[in-house]
Amino acid sequence: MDAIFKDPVLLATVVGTSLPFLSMAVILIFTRHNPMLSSRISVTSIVVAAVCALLNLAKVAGASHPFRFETAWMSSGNFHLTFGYYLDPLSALMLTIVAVIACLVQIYSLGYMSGDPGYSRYYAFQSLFAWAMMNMVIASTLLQLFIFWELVGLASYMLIGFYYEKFSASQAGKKAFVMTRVGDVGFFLGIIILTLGFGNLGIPDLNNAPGTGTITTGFITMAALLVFCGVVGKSAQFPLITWLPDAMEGPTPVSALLHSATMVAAGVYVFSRIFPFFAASPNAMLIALAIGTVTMLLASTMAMTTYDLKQVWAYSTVSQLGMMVMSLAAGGYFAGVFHLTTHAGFKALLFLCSGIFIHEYHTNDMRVIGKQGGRKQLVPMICITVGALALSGVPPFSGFFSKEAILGALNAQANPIWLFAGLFGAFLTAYYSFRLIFHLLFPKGGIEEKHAVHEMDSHGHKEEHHGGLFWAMAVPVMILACVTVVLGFAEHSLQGYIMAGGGAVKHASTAATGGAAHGVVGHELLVILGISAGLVGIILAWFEYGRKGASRNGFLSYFPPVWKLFDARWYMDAFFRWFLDTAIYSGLTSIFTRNDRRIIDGGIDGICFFTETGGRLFSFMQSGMLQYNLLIMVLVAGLAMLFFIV
Amino acid sequence: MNSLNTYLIISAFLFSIGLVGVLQRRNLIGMLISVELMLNGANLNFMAFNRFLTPEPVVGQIIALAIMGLAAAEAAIGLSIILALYRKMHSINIEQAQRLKG
Amino acid sequence: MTGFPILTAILMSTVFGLLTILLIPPERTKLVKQVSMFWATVGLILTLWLYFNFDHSKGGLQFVERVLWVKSLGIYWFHGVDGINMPMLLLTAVVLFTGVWTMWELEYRAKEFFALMFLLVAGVYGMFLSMDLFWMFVWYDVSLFPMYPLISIWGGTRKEYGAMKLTLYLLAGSALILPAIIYAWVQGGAITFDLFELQKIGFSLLDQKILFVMLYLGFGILAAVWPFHTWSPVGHVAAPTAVSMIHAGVLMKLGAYGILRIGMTLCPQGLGYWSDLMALLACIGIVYGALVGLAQTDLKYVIGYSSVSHMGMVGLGLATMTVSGINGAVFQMFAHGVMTALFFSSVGYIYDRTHTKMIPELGGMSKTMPIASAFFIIAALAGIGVPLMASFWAELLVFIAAVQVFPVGGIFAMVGLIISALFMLRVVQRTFYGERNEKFGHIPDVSPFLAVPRIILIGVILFFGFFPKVMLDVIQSAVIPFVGSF
Amino acid sequence: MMNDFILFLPEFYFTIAALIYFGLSLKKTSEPWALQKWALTLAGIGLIVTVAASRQQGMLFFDCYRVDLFSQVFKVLLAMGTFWIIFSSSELRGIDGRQHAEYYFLMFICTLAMMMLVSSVELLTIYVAIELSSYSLYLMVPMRRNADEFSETGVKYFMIGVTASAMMLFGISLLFGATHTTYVSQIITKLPALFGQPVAIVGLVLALAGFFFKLAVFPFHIWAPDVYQGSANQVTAYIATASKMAAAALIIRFSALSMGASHELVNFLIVICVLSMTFGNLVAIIQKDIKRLLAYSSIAHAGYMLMGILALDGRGYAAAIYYAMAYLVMNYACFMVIMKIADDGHNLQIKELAGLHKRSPLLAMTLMMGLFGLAGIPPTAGFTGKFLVFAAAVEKGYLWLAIVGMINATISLYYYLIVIKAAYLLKPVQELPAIRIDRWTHAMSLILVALMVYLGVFPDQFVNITEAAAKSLF
Amino acid sequence: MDTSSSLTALAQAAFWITIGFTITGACIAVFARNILYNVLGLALALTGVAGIYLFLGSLFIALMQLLIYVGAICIAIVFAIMLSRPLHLDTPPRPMPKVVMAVAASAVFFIGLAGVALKTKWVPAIERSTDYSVVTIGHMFLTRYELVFEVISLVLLVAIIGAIITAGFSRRLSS
Repeated sequence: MDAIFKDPVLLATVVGTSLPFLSMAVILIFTRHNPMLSSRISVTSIVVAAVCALLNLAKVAGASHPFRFETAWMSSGNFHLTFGYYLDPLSALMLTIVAVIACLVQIYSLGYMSGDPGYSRYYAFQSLFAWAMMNMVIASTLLQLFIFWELVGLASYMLIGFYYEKFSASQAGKKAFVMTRVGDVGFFLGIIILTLGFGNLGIPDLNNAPGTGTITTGFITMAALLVFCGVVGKSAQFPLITWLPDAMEGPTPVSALLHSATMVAAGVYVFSRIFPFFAASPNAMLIALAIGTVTMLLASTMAMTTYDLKQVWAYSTVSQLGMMVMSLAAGGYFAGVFHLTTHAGFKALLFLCSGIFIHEYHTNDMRVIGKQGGRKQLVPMICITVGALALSGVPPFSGFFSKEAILGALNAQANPIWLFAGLFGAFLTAYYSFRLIFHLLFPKGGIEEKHAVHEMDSHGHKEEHHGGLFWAMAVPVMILACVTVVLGFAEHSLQGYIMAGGGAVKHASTAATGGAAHGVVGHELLVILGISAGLVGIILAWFEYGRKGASRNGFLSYFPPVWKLFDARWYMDAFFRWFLDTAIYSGLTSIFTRNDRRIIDGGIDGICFFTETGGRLFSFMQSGMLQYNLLIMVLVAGLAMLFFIV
Repeated sequence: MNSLNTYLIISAFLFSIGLVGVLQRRNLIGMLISVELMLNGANLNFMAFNRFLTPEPVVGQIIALAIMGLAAAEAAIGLSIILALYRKMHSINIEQAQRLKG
Repeated sequence: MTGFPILTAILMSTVFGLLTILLIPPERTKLVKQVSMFWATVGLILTLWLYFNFDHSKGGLQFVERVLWVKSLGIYWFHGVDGINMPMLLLTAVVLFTGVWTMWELEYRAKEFFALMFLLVAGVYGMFLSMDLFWMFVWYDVSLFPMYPLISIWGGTRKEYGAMKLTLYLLAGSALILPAIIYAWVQGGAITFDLFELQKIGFSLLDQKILFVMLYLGFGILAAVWPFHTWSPVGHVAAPTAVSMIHAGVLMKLGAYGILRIGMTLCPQGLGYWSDLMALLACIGIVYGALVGLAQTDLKYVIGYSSVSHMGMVGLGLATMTVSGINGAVFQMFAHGVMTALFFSSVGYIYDRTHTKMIPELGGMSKTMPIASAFFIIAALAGIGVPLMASFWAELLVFIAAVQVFPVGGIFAMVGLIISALFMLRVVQRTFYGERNEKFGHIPDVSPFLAVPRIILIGVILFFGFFPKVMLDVIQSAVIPFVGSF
Repeated sequence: MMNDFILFLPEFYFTIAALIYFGLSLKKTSEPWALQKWALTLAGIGLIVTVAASRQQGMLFFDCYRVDLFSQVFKVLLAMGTFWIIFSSSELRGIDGRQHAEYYFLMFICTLAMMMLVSSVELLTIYVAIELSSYSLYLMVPMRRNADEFSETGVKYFMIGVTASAMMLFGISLLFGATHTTYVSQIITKLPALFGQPVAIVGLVLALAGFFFKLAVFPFHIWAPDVYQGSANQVTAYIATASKMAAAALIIRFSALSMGASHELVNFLIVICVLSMTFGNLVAIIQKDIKRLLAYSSIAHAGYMLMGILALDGRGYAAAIYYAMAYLVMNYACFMVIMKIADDGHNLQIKELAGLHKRSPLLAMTLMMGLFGLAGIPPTAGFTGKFLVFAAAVEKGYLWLAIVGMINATISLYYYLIVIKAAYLLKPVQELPAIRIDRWTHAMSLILVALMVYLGVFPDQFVNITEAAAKSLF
Repeated sequence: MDTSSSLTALAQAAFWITIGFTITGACIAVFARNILYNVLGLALALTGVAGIYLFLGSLFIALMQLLIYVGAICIAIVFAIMLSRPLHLDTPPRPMPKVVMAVAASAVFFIGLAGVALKTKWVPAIERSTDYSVVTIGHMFLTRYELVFEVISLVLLVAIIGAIITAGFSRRLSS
């Protein structure tokens, strides 16, 4: 106990990561009926957590080696588990991202969620999420990480299904939980295999393991792929993509925080966390690269057909996550982490802006919002455009830098197909982002004034009611916009920070990029290609949606089957549904249920029935006819005698 | 001829024929008669063993006497029970007495 | 042997409870409940005291009481606690305490109800405490037969059928156990029923095989081993709340405990021979229970099948014969006990108020009774195996052992995790989410008084979820030497 | 001489009691109430006398008659059974009030006969005693009045009885022929050497047939259901409890003749043991009349008792004696409740028990404990009895027999539960008044319950007694 | 020699005739349709058995057989017949399956008993007294079989009382 107070880093960590849990407990148990107090408690705790995280970020920068605190948690036979904190640059950075964005989102929610009947509950779950996520980030062992990873999933489930009266919301929550669970089981199995084969789940120990030669590459590949299953589930990689778009049923701040900026990035985070371990297995890296690429392209195509504001960002999140996975799998460790950081910023920004629109117009449809005069909301409109530019990789916004870094990493791969895929993805990203922006700016058929007036009235009406609340939403948005603008320029200092301590990481990174150090194309050309991919996308979007007299249909509408394919998410949902319905529900479940009732249970009942029938049958022996009974008696005695004689 | 086995076979025959009677006579008194035959079979056994095997030839006789006494008592009881049944059922046909079953 | 016989005192707390309840006139239901509560509390306090005074660094059998009971047969009044039955005792005490509290609103024939309940729990305590085969069987049966009146008088759906089926089925299991116990006694020279003396004598391989399979099948019925599980859903559906709690929470553990304590202690090689079968049945049970649970429309059926699935986990853990596996199995017994008690207790509340437990008829209960729903949802989450709830650790350990010993089976069983998540969440969604159900709009939520027992259960789940060491150290102190003796 | 008198005291006492009632039967008037009270007093003193004589040992009547622990234990059981039955005879409405004196007379005579039966160690004495007890029962069964549908009972019982006794007599004659003696002690020494020849085993089996008839072992059980159903409740109870004791004793005594030397005998016993259990339990399932149900259950219980006996060693006999003891208590508990509920002497149907728990919680509990005891549920005496019996069988290597026995116990539980369900669960068609029970019945119920539990939980001293008793057989 | 052998032959003839009587009587007792013939058959068989007892060396028992069985029991049965059922009523024919089964079961029994008799090696006692006298019987009855003797008296008492009450001759008014 004393150790906590002696060590400021530990103290800050413990305080920062535990407060949200306390706040959740307090809210759930005591202040459920006092929403104001609940939100204050939660926000206070997360602010403290954010401050602590920033302090730690600074401390870690100054430290020569990572901080590591451990205490025994449980042991069973020769399996020992510790509970601990492992603060290295990566986790400190991630902790900061989580804490800060969670903090901003919670402040934002003060406005967004005001008046909701589940206000207290909302903040309780937010706190739960913050606690779990922060603990996951700084977990010192893979198992501890997994534990909080699951809790994060739980929080996600709760928050997606926040509007539980809505069937689609509860359905989406369930879907999210079960689909990530599919990946998690793989992760879990990976951890178990690591426990059995390696015996130590400490993250630094794992990362140093490949160098020592205690474990074979085959084992690493197997374990790494299993762990990667978890990544696939949590980061919505192919084939477990579809839960994430559905997860947008939750309140928008939740989408901003969990389903774009932080939680879904946890998968990527885990990948980068044990990156050296992964990197020791080229096969695993190749598979991860392929999956990342497929995910990115699939999600981008899906984003091109939807009109739902949040859906677009959701698909974009998936595709960006795919991009990060690509980057990491290609050996671009820093690029991946950097994109994670910038993405957290601008994606949260995009969602929060969308949230303001949604809050204002009570719809998710970009066409309706545009028609009703969405562009008149200056703050969100400007900020969303900033975010979209960053997403499209237009300089000087943060996205540009990180995307360039990723393209650089892809460029280092021997096979140029990855680079072209990356570029194509960048092009699609820009296209669908600006498709959305232009929908908002230049709605089809112009703004319907009548509605607008009405909306203005109601808007004004609202202003009177909670003017402060509007600013509770606007300020975080503006902060994030600023961050988006600025963050890109911090690339080099961040790189220095992240790569400082990680000898293993550096080693692994070079090993993974391996043979083609010089790249397929030159550096300058790459920059131009990157920018132009984005710009081409924006221009195409302008031609189709922005310019006067544009058709506003998109080129895809000329290919209805393709449109349909994209709109139906490549029939992945249909496939899952079909699988669940035929294989599970009407297949195994109904067969087993029938088996249970008819054969197993029926067998038992049958035995009872036979027993009773046996009783009836035997009772005929006891006929009322005396002499038949006597006959049996005599016969048995006689036969017994014969038996003894013979 | 005058060997133990002859007597034993005769007693076995008496016993078995008594059994036949018990098993197929419908008249209760007929059954009682058959039972008496069975008892006589057993009695004959005792007497035969008594004559051919045992060290004290008195014992078998005493047993036979006792059995006779018991048989008389048994007949009395049996007949009275049959009579009682006849008063209630107006029949001494055992095949009509099968209300209790199952 | 010196000092206060605390174990007998725990056992006697229920017997005295039974006797004092019998002396109360039946009209005074309030007094009956107070007395029941008193004795349940006494039991709980004694058990807690025991738990905290149990020296887990020393391990072994502690607080031993051993008196010769029947000389000519070698029956002993032999009680002791070690790491295996200590958690079970705690579980029993907690579930009894909360069970009595949960049934506070019972008015119909309350005296008989609580008397029978105490009789049942006396059997459970006895089985857990006793180390003498004869007494173990006696207590085992004592704990089974009160189920019949308890279910058939106070039960719900198809109560007479369910009660009859459950009682006969479970006692059919003891048809194998009793001969097995006697056989062990005979093979041990017909001089002692003392478990540990018999263990020392040691049996031939053939005897071990015979004995183990008999004990396994006999106790396995109570542990709801597939395919002998069908009594479990039927019986649980029929039983009243507290009985379901005790039955699913504690009684089912008796089966697994019997396999562990008698079967595995006496015939480790027998287990070695049959472990493949045991693991196979357990794995099938895990997946099968979850899959069948998917199709159920009755809340209690759902829980019943989830119990089948979870008890499969116990079986799988035991079959591995490793420290982790058995640790996990024992921990799972405890965790599942508390969790199921919570399940039934919250379903019981809903059923008491709405008079239905059919999922399609409910729906939107979260709006009507948020707290009651929260209890259920927490239990469901524990059932899914969400971390930081007690059952997570148990499953973790079981899977670690299972993947090591039975790789295919272990992975197969892990698939069950997905299905169990699917089916639990499906139930939660259908029952508690969705539009507010106006039919039950007027029903009040759980009162604070009635919420306490449920909160205690949740507290236990979370406490051991956060601090598994507290439990595992105790369990381990017995399991490590136990596994070493194989 | 005085010593001999003390040895014979219980028998002598019951002779006197019987003669007193013979005298009373000659009276012109009859007061059932007074008769019952006096009979109860006599039986109570008889019980005390028997218990007082229970530690006696010695030989009487030129070694025809042996007083030892084995016989005295059974005599105590018999006296206790008689006392209990007479205790319950206050509701003796099944028999015409004019015949009560004869009823008690016959009951005392029958008890006396059975006491002599368990002590006799000479074949002729055994035969005469068994006939005396049978005749008394033959006569008690048709005493039931106003029951035309049961009129055939007496004649069926009689006919089956005499046939079985003829068989037994034939068997005894064969034993006599084979061993040249009628003394059991001499037969024991001679018989084991004779098992190479069929006469020994056939003689033994045929002789056992008569006792199997008394114990209602399959296939000699056929009288039991009809007689249980057709007799007055008290008579049924007497047949079901006391008379079973004597039969069990006799079977033990005769099985002991083989000295465990005959494998064939064991096989025979196993077969009829399994058949008895299975048949009794299966057919009991479908019964509606409680007494008939208990008849089938008694067939099954005879099978369990045989399981102890077929071990053919001291422990097996001890187990069987213990089982008999437990069976007496449990069965009487059930019958007492039945007699109390059907206080007008009619035959109780299972459904008539509906609402019993309300009408009389104590009787309901006694019935439940009794039935659970019969089903072999711990901690009742029935369980310990079954346990000992199975232990004896398994010790001889018949593990499968114990499993069969347990499966049968499970089946039996089904129909016992049906009765319990009726008592505790079913709602009566119309509200019936509460059953008034006097404090004696009250006390008796509690004593019975306590006894059942005590026998089950503290079997030590009883096991010691039975083992000592079994030892005195050889 | 001759006389003795002729005496032996005579005795043998008498023996077989007695047995023939016995068997005939037994068959009549069992198979005749008329109940009165049955009684007569029984009497014949019992007399035959008495004759066999003579061959077995016991005049006393033979006399007793005639006295008790033929004299008492048969008469009692005749009385019972008189009391119960009019004799002139026709009885329905016997169902054949029942007779066959009865005969079969009895045959099994007979084979068993005969088998026992024939297969067993009967060993006479080494020392056999030849005392068949009535005096010894009486002596034995009062010494060794004293208990039997007394119990038989009880049996007869029971039989008398029982027969009276069972046959419905109630001796007193209802109270």
